[in-house]
Amino acid sequence: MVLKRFTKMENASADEMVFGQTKHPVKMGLDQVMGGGDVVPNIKVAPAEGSEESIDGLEATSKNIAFAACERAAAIGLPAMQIETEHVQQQSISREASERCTAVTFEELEKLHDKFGAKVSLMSTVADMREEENGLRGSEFDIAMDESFEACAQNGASMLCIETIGGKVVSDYGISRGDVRAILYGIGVLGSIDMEYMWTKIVDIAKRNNVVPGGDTDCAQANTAMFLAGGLTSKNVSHTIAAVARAIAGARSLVAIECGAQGPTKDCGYENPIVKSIASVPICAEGKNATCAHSDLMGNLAAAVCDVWSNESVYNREEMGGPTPGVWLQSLGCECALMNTATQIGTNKQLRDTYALADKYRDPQGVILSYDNAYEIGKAITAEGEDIYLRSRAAALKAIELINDAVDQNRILLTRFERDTLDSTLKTYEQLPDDKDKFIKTCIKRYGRKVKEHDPSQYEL
Amino acid sequence: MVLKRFTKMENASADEMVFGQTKHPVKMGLDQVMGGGDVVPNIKVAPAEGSEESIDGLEATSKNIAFAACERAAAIGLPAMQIETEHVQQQSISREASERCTAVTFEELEKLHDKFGAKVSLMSTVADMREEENGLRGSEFDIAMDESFEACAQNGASMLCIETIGGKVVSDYGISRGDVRAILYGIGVLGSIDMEYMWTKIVDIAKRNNVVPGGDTDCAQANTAMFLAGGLTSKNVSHTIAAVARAIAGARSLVAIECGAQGPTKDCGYENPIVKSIASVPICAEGKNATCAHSDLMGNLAAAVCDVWSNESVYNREEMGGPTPGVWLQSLGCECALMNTATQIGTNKQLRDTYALADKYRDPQGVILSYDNAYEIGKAITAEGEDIYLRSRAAALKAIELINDAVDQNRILLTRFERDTLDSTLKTYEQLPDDKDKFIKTCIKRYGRKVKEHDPSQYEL
Amino acid sequence: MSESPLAKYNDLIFDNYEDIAVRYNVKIEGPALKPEDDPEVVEILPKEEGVKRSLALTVLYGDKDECDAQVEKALEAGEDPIDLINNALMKGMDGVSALYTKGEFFLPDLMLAGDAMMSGVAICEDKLGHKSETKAPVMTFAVEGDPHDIGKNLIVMFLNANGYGAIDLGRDVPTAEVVKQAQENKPVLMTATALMTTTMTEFSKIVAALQEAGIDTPIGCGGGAVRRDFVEESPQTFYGVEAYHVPKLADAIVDDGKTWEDIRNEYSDIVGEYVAAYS
Amino acid sequence: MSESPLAKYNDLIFDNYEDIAVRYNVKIEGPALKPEDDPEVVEILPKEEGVKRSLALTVLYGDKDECDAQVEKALEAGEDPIDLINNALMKGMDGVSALYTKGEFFLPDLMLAGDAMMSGVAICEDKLGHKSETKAPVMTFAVEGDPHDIGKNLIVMFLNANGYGAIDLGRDVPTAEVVKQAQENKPVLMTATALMTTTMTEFSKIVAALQEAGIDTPIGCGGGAVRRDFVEESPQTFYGVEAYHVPKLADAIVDDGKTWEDIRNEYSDIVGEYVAAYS
Ligand SMILES: [Zn+2]
Ligand SMILES: [Zn+2]
Ligand SMILES: [Zn+2]
Repeated sequence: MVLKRFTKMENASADEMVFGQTKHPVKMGLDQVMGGGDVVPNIKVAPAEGSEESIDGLEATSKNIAFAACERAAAIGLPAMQIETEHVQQQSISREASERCTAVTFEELEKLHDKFGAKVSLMSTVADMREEENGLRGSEFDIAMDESFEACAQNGASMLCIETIGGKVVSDYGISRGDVRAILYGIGVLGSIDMEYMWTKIVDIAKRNNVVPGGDTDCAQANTAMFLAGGLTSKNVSHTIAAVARAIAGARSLVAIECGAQGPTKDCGYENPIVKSIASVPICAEGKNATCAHSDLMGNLAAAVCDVWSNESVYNREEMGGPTPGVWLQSLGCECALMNTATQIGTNKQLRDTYALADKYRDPQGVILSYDNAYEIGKAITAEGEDIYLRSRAAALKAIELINDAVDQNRILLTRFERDTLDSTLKTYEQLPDDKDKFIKTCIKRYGRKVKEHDPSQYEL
Repeated sequence: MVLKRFTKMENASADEMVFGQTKHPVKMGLDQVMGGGDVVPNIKVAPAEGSEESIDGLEATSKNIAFAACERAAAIGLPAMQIETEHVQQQSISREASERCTAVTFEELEKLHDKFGAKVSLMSTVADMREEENGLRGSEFDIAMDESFEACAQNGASMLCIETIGGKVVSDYGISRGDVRAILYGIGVLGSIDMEYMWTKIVDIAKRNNVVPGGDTDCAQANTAMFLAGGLTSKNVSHTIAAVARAIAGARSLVAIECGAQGPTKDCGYENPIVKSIASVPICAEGKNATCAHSDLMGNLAAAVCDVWSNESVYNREEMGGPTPGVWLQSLGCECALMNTATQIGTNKQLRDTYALADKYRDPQGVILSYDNAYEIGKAITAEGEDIYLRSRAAALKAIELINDAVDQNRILLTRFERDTLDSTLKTYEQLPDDKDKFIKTCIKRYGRKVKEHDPSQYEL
Repeated sequence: MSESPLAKYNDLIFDNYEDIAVRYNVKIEGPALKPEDDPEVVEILPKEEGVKRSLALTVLYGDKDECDAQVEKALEAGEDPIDLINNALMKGMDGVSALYTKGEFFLPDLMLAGDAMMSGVAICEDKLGHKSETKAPVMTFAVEGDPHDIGKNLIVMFLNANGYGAIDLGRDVPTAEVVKQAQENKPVLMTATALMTTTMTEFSKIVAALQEAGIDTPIGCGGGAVRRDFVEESPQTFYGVEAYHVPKLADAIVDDGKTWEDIRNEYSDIVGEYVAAYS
Repeated sequence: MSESPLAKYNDLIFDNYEDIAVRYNVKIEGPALKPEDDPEVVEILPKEEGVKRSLALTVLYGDKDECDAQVEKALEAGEDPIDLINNALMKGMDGVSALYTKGEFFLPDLMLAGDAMMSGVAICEDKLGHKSETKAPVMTFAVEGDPHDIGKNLIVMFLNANGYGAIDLGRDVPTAEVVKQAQENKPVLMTATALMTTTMTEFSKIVAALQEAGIDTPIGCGGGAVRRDFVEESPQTFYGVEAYHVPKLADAIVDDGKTWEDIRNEYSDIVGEYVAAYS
């Protein structure tokens, strides 16, 4: 399959980017449109511990979660909502589990729609169970995932998503050692190649079943960097390297769209603003209302140009304020109401800018993900759009430039560790060859040895 | 003691009200100013189950909560934070428990301040353990509370607060039966009288110990109405009556300020915008980031003119994203960052208005608590400022008028139940005497019989 | 009234307020019906015009004064007090319960109807010279240290409305008192309510004290900060989700011999609705 | 580059950005020191100039190639491999651990130093003809169904750096394999990691299988979605909070004979810091 790579920006300027709006809105579910003006809350709750023991258990926990979420949506007057079912392995491995969990969740959404007229949809995310050492292509897991996608699509899923793991074994190695060549190879090259394989299949399944092919996230790689980078006081991964990894992830996650995915992309893809700057598809995002699942330094900034707003994940249990699906849906729904009100009364661009500036200089990651800078990274990517390696490197170099600009203008100070790692990253990337094949060849030699799970043949390399 | 009642507005117009800003900022704790420009997050976590068994247990849970909150504050770069210790009975009943829990919490805050320079303070809220049938004044519990306030003030509390329960036995009766006379008497008259008794004492203790007398909330009464009113789909208390009860609570909770309290008032006082409109003192509020504790219909609106932003309460346990003190502090801190950014870049009034409009017409309670309407209720209160009964009734009548205006202008539709109860409330209130003593006399006769716990002598009636 | 700072947005917001918030309560409201014309209530109330139908209607409308007056008059006219309780007062209350359950009636309707019914029953009992029969005694209390009792008061009202004899111990009730009253009253079910994390720990202490006294009555525990998982750490308990579930749970014990373990396993079935905490 | 829509706010925001966010990491950063000049490291490294100090420095700087070369050269020159391991390579690693603990070194420093040290040790062991002594074997794995192993890899590195023999079973490890390896290797401690709610349930299955096989080795359980309360529902376990705690927990077992119950009770004391989840 020959992809139509993005070589120009769908947005004419950064200012065209704002939450809730895209040039390519997507219809799905029951009366729902994503990226067509309003931001929609996306609630996601982990199956209860023990529920994975049987399909009955998985179905019951799915119903329980959906019921509690729908009940709250009606109680507080949410015009629209989306439930995301993010499969655990036990759901994706079994066609029956995929079918029944999807069906029972959609049934609750349908009731909410039929009784109250709420706009609803179901995002089904199949677990990427593949392991590189046991085969990314054609392995048992790979085939089971295809089946699971089919099962979801035929039982109520409005859209299909995944968090592909291609390149993770190499990028993990690079992230923990600050080896930025491994990061570029793992995310920009291997990740992009694997996405093309997976997304060609997913788009095909979605089309055949008349549901929306959604999107991906670089959860397995750039989020590993972000989570290990942690808070300001953490001493693990450099936050400047995490920022660079994220910029590369922008070039990578775009591949889903190039394969025909329409969005919304997945919430935990913090690179989504870059993808949206290029493709103007709806994106899902998470931030200050996903603290149940993780801590990041971009709680507001992540909302600036989102179209769907998510809590990432939470235990299914009781709070004083009720079951967690309702508790977190309400926080999300409120934030969406704020954004949608802003859109109606024309304060949306001010709100967008306030979101962005609240975090833009809290951390280097915020610098490059602020929508104005994400747009610049998007331009760097499209300028080299045909070459997955060159565009990934261009994204990285642009990110470094943007961080250095912010430092030069005295808007952010870096720690010595951040400063040193950024400088050495720049030096490394500047010295890389301009030829993809040459780069790949060196990397195979280097990481084939250092990373025992890495198998280039899984990427047809 | 003769109080200086408010008979005019400290704010010249509704537009002067905005989050973070007051005419009477309050300094407290270590380098902290409330209502002086920035909004500060206020985190509050319930002592773990079982910790109440011993003072050691209470001290350990206090330290645990404070530690986790301070660690997160540093990790995400919060410039300022407040911890609130809302006592359980076992803390307030024991001078030693009050001392040790306060001291250990403040110690953690002090460390955060000393190591990082964060601005910090500690709000200590003593539990109102009194029961009307066993004596509101001079009873054992009443005396223990005085001791607890002293102990807090002398061991690190930056400010003292309470949620007084005067009048609750009567208002509970009224709320569950839709008896609006009982609501007016319980909140407006009994609540105000009891507050004067308690707050005269608290202000005295605070002054002697050089800490800030904070404020109160009508948690015991108006929140009972709000919680029973519940969501849109609940079928218990009328939401229009809950709105009227809230307006009356504005006249009641003002009494703390009249006694010398300086704010911030307590988070769960949804009547705080009315108090702020009149007195321009800092207020604490809770909404979309307090879904852990309860569900309300004003998640954004509550933020519009707040100065301190709270999560109300949460179990102390682990989420995937870490311990709950950190998880919820982070959500709060993000919202404060959004507001403070808006203040800096001049988008604060737009943000305030967006907050307000997101909920103003979701429910009748939102209609009257939107800061513009809260201001109108404030004016109605100050016009009758000298008389606790007349000003409470004036607040109620203004609230009814405001809801009816919104209905007339087609901005909100009421259910039949809301419509009928609002009409009958108006009729009842219009027919009441204009004389406080006459009203009280009738009420004593009526509710002395119907509410067996009610003891007028506890209010010197 | 001065112009609101929000007025400038008026033209922008009202056409599409449903994109921000939908008042579903208004949206789904059916046509207005007189309560006695509701098809379910028609089946419940005495059909024949006369004193019993009239009395049932005073309960349906929560009119205690009128109810009292009609009961007095009927008794003077020689009506049987037991007949009045069972076939007039209770029928009115059954109608109220039906309307509450389907969302047509609200809490105040229920409370006022309960007040009227209980008052009417008391007058009849005066005449009888003894208490009327109830289905069974059920004991209710808010635990020690907890001054909140509105939830408990709702339970009492639902119990009385459904023919149970509610023995209300009040609020802030010491464990020893619970044991003593349980020994005296032999309830088929107790409900313990708490609002705070640190008062819900009373549940396990109460269970321990009851077990020592050899009392194994099921205890429904619920309230503000109470969680199912915490409640279920103690035997003999189950987690009560809504006040109006209590009579159905009592029925399950009295009519079907269900144990506390059965209730834990079959909660949703017993109360006849899907309950997230128990599914 | 086109002008950012945010540029118009530039004059307004930068003077007081500290009211919005404070970069505490920058704010509290001390003066830069060469790692070998850190007072604590000075005490650890061989003081005398020569092959051992030089080798320790290659580890401190994470320079594996240089480390390999120097080890080869030193062995050729007749240095004792055991002496090189204990008094050069491990000393360098001790310096790295000290700097990491005090926040001067970061994860990559640690990983690269670990790579260098382990490579140097391997060359020495080649010379020796057998494995060098470790403090004790510790087994590590990510549970069945869980493909995430970065946390487990950190643990392996901390263990090796602290003189333990890490037996790394990898990720997605079936329970039967855990039992088999435990029987063969007789570890003093195992660590099981999981990232998801539905894989952390493996912990109890592993415990059951180990108990059936009569193996009572303590198991530290941790990772993404793992909670202490859930872990502690199974005996033989404790909840591991940070990867760098593992060597200290192993020390507590090996040196002080602590049991899994002791570790639950004394976690904060053992790791030498206040840990919210365990206090
Ligand atoms: Zn993810
Ligand atoms: Zn995810
Ligand atoms: Zn409160």
